[in-house]
Amino acid sequence: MAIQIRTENFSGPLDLLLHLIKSHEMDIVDIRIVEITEQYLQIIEQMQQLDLDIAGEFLLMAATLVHIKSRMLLPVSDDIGEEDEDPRAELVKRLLEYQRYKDAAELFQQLPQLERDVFSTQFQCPDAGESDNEENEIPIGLYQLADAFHQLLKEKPPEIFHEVIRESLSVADYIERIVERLLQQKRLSFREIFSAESSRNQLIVTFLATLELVKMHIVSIDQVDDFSEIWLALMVPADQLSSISPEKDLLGYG
Amino acid sequence: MDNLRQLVEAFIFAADSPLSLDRLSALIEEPKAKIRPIVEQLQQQYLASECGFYLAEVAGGYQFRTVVELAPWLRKLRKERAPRFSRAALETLAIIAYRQPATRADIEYLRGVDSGGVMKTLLDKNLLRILGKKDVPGRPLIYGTSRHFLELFGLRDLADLPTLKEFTALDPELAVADPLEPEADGAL
Amino acid sequence: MDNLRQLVEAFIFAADSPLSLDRLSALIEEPKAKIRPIVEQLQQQYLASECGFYLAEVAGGYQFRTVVELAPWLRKLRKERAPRFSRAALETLAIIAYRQPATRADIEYLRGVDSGGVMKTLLDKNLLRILGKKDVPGRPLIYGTSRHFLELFGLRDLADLPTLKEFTALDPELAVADPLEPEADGAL
Repeated sequence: MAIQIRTENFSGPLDLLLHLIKSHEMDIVDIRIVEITEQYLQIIEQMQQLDLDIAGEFLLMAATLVHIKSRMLLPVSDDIGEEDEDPRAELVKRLLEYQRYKDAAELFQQLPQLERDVFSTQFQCPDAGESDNEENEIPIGLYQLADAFHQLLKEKPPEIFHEVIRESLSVADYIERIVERLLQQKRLSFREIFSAESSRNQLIVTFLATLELVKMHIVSIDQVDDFSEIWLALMVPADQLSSISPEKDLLGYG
Repeated sequence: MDNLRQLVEAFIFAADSPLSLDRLSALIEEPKAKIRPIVEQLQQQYLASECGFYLAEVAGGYQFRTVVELAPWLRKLRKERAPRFSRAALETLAIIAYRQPATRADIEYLRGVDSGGVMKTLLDKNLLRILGKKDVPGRPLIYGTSRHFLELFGLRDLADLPTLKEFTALDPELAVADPLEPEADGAL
Repeated sequence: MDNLRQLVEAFIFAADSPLSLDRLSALIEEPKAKIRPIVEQLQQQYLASECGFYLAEVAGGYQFRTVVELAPWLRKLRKERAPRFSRAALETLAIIAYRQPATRADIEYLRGVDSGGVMKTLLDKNLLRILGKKDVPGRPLIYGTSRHFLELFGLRDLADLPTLKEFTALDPELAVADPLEPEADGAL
């Protein structure tokens, strides 16, 4: 049979198996295991020839089929007991149940979906009170909690290696950058002045620039409690900044 | 009394998700017994008036929603097409909806494929939620569907899920697992 | 004609901003002359019926809005909402939940921003509690989650929190696909 079968058309090996059973007009509860195994293996082989990335799951099912086939070919021994189970039983059970959820998925697809088939009002009631940054609010659940923590850890990957690239990093440039940010934000936490993707050298230069700014009485440093966040703020009105802007050479960092 | 009706209508209209009777009762400061008949009356009224929307009962609450028949027209309002679910996502959702609480292993046994990625997408879309951990060795996480799932598919509660075809009497245990009463009416 | 009324009603209801006659006419594919009287009729109708909302003419278009007199009531909707968190609150809560006992500095280290305000809110909401002081110079306060936190998230105890390992296992990019294990206890 020259059916074009592609794995991506099937959501998994059970799906493919169901398709084969149906297309060979078999009864799920009475699968002709020899025939179906042959068909299944052929398709798997086709996929390999096409150099498709066959998921291990499809191969696992192939192994299961071959195993069932071999058990069915063995003569039934009398020793094992009267109620010898049909080797296909477990697979049949899985197939039947899978079929059920496949049907359910189809039903879900047909249910009227919000924002696809039915719509609710998008009206943001102004009478309902001011929405304090409501758009940022998220429903909470265990997943959201764990996800929040996970995201934070992902954003703070442990420092691994940094390729050392010699850059001419000028302290004066960094002083300007910090002052510019302080002009926009008024107050910066000590951590904020270091950007996350900074190299080691950049961190050092940023730190030196901060020290310079404090020494020049351009920036003040505050800390509420021991070990709490350190805050930087401008001590000089914006219009006076240009006059005290440091001469680059005078800093002597090169 | 007429004012109460007006208030119920306004609350349901202004809320950003379905309002339950409990919630309505707390907001309006009147007993549920007084509010329930008003809500029911409103439902009748909107149906009878052939209005463009009706008072739907979803996710344990009430919400105005447009009538289904107008869907092809109303889709023109939204620039982005409504996200469609992949077959893998719908299968996974179906398994969890009917079997909850379910572990990832339950789902993967039934589907025969790794389902972590699909589950994560469904969790991100707030259609699933983590219910806790199962009391078996390894204490795997157990999952269920969320309130948002009910809202999205317009279901009153989990008992409102479409009935699944009965299993052949192959396995009596499985037949017992069949949940779900048939839907009372096709109003949704 | 009645269908047209229904369609106009549904469009105005489902739109995310006021719909002008031009827009309505384009969406419904009918001339404005035909739509204007319907809109006017709807306006009359909603006013006469003393509904909780009315068809307002705003910003060059039409929109359903709640009746102005009910505003004091409707404000309660925002105040008494189901708990929803800002990203900052959720992050802070997550760090404390997983890292407890945690100091404010621990939290601010991970979040990179001042977190005093958020922590105060969480303390006020009774989701955090102060466990004591840390035995280091400065003796900073140490925080943990409260009983109410467990209730809110439906946890029996802190061991019920999903571990990060379980969590990353869902993400196919981060984890090698788990082998399929049929469930031991035969949940089928």
